[in-house]
Amino acid sequence: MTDWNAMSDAEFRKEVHQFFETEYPEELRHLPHRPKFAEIEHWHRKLHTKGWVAPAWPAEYGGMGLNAAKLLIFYEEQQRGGVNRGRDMGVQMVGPLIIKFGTQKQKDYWLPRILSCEDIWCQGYSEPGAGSDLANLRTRAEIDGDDFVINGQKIWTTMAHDASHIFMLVRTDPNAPKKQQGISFLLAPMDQPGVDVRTITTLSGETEFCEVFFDNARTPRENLVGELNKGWSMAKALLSFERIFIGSPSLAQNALGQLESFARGRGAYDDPVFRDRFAQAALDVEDHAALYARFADQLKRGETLGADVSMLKIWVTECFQRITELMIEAAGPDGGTVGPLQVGNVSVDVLASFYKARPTTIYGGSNEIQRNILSKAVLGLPD
Amino acid sequence: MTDWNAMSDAEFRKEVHQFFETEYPEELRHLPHRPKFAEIEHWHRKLHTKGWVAPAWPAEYGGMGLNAAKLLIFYEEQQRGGVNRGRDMGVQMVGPLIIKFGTQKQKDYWLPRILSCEDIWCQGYSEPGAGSDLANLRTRAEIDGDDFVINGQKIWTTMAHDASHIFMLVRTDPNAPKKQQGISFLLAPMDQPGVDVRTITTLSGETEFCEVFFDNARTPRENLVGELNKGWSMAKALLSFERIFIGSPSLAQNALGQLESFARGRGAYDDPVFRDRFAQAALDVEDHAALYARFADQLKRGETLGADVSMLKIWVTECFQRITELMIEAAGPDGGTVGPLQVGNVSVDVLASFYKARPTTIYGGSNEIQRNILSKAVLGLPD
Amino acid sequence: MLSSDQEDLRLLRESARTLFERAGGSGRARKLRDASGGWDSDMIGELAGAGVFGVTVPEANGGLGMGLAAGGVIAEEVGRVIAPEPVVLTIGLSLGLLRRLRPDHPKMEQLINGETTLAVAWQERGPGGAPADATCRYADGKLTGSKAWVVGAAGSHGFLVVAGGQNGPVLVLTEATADGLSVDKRVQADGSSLGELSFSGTPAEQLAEGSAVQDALAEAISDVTALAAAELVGLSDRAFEITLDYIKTREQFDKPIGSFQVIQHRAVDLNVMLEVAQACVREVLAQMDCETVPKIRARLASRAKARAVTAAKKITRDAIQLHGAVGYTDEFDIGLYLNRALVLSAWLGDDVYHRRIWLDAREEEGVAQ
Amino acid sequence: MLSSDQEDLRLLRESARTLFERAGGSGRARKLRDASGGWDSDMIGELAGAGVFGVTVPEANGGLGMGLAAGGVIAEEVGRVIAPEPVVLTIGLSLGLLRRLRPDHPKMEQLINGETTLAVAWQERGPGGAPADATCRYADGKLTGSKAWVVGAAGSHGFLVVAGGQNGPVLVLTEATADGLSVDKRVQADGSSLGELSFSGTPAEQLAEGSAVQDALAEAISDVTALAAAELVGLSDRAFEITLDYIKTREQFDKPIGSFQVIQHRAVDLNVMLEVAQACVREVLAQMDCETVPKIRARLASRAKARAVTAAKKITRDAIQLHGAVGYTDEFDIGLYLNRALVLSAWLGDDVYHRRIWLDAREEEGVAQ
Repeated sequence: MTDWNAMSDAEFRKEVHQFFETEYPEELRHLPHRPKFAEIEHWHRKLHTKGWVAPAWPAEYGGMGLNAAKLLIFYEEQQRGGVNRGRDMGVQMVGPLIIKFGTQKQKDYWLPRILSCEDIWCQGYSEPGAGSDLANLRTRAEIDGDDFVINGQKIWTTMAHDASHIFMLVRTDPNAPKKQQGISFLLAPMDQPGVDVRTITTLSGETEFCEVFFDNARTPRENLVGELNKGWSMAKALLSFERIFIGSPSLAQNALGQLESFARGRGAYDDPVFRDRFAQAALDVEDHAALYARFADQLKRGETLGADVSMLKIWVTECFQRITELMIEAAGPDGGTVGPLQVGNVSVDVLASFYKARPTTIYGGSNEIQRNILSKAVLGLPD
Repeated sequence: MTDWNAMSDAEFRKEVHQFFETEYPEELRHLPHRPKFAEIEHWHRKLHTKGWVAPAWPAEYGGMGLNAAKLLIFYEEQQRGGVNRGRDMGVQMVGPLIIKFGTQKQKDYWLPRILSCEDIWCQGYSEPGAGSDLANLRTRAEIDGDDFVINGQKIWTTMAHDASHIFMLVRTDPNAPKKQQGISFLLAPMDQPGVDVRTITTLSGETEFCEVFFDNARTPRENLVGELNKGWSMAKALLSFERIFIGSPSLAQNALGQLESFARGRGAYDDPVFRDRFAQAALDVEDHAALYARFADQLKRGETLGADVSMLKIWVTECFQRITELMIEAAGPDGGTVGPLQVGNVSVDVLASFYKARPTTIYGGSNEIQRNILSKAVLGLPD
Repeated sequence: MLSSDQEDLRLLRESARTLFERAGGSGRARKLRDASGGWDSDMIGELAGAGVFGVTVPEANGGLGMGLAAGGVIAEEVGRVIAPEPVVLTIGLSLGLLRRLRPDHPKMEQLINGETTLAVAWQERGPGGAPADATCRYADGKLTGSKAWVVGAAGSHGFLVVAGGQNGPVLVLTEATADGLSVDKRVQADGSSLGELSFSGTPAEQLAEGSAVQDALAEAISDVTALAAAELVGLSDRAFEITLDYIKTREQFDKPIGSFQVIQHRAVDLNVMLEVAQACVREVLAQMDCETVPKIRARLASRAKARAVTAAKKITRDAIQLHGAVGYTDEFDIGLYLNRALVLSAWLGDDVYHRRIWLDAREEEGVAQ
Repeated sequence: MLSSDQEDLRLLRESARTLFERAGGSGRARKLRDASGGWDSDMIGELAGAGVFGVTVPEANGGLGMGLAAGGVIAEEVGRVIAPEPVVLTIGLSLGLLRRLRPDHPKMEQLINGETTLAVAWQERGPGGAPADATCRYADGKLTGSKAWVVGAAGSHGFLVVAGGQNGPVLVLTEATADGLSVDKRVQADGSSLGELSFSGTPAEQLAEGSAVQDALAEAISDVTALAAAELVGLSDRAFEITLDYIKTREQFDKPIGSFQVIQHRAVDLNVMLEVAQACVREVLAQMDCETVPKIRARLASRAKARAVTAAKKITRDAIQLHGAVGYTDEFDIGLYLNRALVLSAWLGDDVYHRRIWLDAREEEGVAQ
């Protein structure tokens, strides 16, 4: 097995780049939507054969065992190449959870199935009354013999209609004194009569999000991960490494590139007023990348990231939105038109970018919540 | 005595305009600072002879008795002509207070002295611990024989160093259950050993604001205006008509005019990026004026203004700030230079305008407080 | 033309609002979008019955003669319920052209009565795109060439086309079913479509020619631009109401989110922006009714559109954020308002564009503060 | 030149901070402003003793040879205490020119040792104002003409003047006391002054001539621009700290104002702006140390200055608002930071200016995302 961490950063980047460059199917590059598994299955097989499905997992569980520095390079190259992350909830969320908190039996059973995509996972966190205030969740799981019986509703469950399993936070002790207590982590099969999935249509007409209804759905007791009623702190622990990725420059960088080609094609790029606004956006992205690099260096030095990493997400998502708003402006009379707009050799779907940018300031902890966190945890401002 | 209200608006405007145009001393037009009384005394005498010192007071007390429509015209012409408002705290604040809540004896004694400027008034509201939270004031007044004895400190007392009297809110019942209760309205002479005035130097080097210290200062009990411990609601009643003036377009309009001359002289006006920002500012001012006109119409129809009038102040002060920031930009390498900058025939003190705009979002109830008020009183948002 | 008085406008607003609400408010817009993306001919009849289309047409020509200020009232109400019918288009552009050039033409009455709708094809792709540079030609009773960005192309019975004729620009009329006419439709964010028209020897009737066409077009564009601004104001007004209701009721952390100061101040800022936009656009419409110089009317219209677009963009985008995740779904109405704002902002020039021409015009006129 | 390593920079930062704090922090700046508006020659000696002025000068020429990244560390610390001494001016511009053109000249050592200070007169009023268009002439050992916007003119012992010579541009040296030199001082917001220099046959020593002068000037301007950005970052950093402390302690409505969500979020936005600016400027300085192409170095410097000005303007202005009325008084230090930010923003081009030249340069180089 290759010890990737022993390679120089440059060598490793080259290797990753080359693989994505030559092996990734062209027709899947920079996919504008989240694919169903069937659409990317052939790519997944390739990745699986290569052993690259789970870059962050330890090698003993079939991962690449990358350290933070290498992991960042891996993701950077993935994003740069427009390589779809695939149906990676299992790899990103369930795997690390099981590796950290699961029993040996759980590891042996679930981890290989995640790598092979025999199971396709979705994440059941949010509920209609539990968005920013996630701890307010009400979906109940009660022990009944060897099973948990689940009742309630999840929402914003990405791609639940194409998943075989759900990992979810459920309330197992409704009488706990604080709402953060009494929450547990459960794995459950989707393919059963008590589970009903309905897609949600978004503004842009996409149907990636779902509602999932549980009506006496069942899952074996052995599908509890970690201790009963301790799910909240486990969920929070999972998020810590994730937080730098949600603040990564890539979405904004890609949008900026699109804006530039589009504006050049449209002539807006020659207009001084547009140029000033473009320069602002471009510098916002470039300077964000400098801050991102500072946090990435922290990770590379083996330090853990503090709450201040949230500032990356605030900045980059709002910047992303401004960039897509500039696209609309540059489109002039076509600014309300659905679908790709052709300019010269490039075709840019202005409206799709605009829509895509909208929820980024809402999901992953809304920017308002992030500001609350920074205000308390970083600036130490009082209640 | 002329019945001004019987005139047509246009006639009245012409009359007022003409008077200010021909009689107001040129050297006092658009004064960049607040004058001491001595500096404008000759103008005050003229105004007094004309009977125009107190446009809003009823004619029986020596005022012009203008209705709302005429009053707005009067002030508009005053501002347009760059006519200094003079030392008008007596006319604007003390007079209306005494007319509304004072005894006959108080009216007979104080009102003529206000008109003649025999007494020059300053306003003692704010304290170091009572700014946005004015009701938190701590200056005490205790009855001692025929006098009140005053101890405490006022701050931001405009031109206190050139005033003979102060009208102030003081705490007369420290044990009242709510802090808005137990506050009274007192008139007091400044020229006594227990009153100490110190000027405050501002960022721009001006010394218009003062601190006033009271150390067993005295004022006769008959200088209590209205009922004991009822000062808070009286003070609020006084503000209602004032609130449209603090949102008047004039400051921003004047600044915009200066910006335009300056930018034309400097060449910035030919730069498309500057032009876009200038157009934004100019439209912000023009569209604010449309909203101002809507509120003015309400007054003219004899309606009272609601809390929504606060939006004028929020908009226009922030707009004023942006305009002065554009001046700094247009000044380029001279943007940090103190004093007037010459361009062609005009001379614009860019930095003075910039400084002048700073506190407008703070005084008269900070814009944050105004937003709190709008949010509750107009939008009905919950606590 | 004199502006109607405040009381007339108030009554007009009331009746228009009642009419739209009875017809189903914004729910009707959603149904129509989901059905076909078109509009409702019964509704067009009802609107015509209420005198809506002829609101700015002089009484002598069969209208109400109430002026643009009244047209703005209608446009605001259209905006509030995001009605898909071509109300602003008809009042401002189709009738705006016809009443100036051919008040005698039978289509006038049909438009006012709601028996027909006509889209106006006046722009072309390529540099400029102004009528003087028209590459779309009219000769011997036939049209050849193409026109772009035709609003209402999908549902109209015919087109008013500005083309290059033998003696300068012409205004001609062609039927939607005419030979040699093809309409390429591009779907817009709100479900409506923009038409790209191609003519190859399409028969058309000449209605007017010469500089009068250009003048009338410029005037009609000023009108429709200011009315589109009013539609955006109405849209923003309702989008804000919806959002305000939402933040008063949606709870997180056991409190309505509208109790958080940050949310409150943001709502205040949207409210202030809305009030400024409303005051601006209403003032502009009233002034346009009293103003006869075309360039000044154009400048006023630009002022209105610049402000209305700025406000509508800000209000609808912030409204999505204030709704949180549900704002991003198609289930909540707020998204319909966002989408309609996108379309109306792009139509006839956005805020950046209109600020520029406003300042240029102001300078040319020597208007200074 | 290679950038110093992180540990060296950390130690440098620590010692510079200690030096400035021991000398009285921002209180010293206030005292000097109230006294005379000048600077403190003892402090200049102390700074020289710590090697500050020679930080970017190669060791072979008597400096520390630590590169611009180290210069930026010093500049940030200067900014934090708003020290009035011409540190950035000397490191970036005076020594930036001399070390490139005349490393052998005795003034090098005097500048490094703090025995002398030299202001640099390179700009002129009128269109362009670039050295190539200089109307200020040097011939037969004498200067004639005028120079504008000379920073540090009030306290310097002499001037490095870029003028037009007989064989292209020249760099000449003249003493502050030279005959035929008059200095018109314009007071700046922070109490410093900008000089307008007039020469009428003023004797001066030629140091260099030809295109080398222009090249060295361009390079020195890149350096000083980036260092001024670092000074603004240091200034913003401290202005933010002061403000954060204030909102934690100032009470209204029986609570610290920093407990209100609106204030909290505003503080967060300033903090984010600050961190972005700091990351940007530090990255730029390190990159400039590794970059040899002058145009790229100029583009990097513009990026730094654009960001630093944007951040400093926002942070110091919002800081005044967050302080409320006291922020507007001269008694609180925050006003000193506002005033210094005004001066540093205007010097060498503000954010709008640098964004423009940044984008032009990016395009010319063909740098795309």
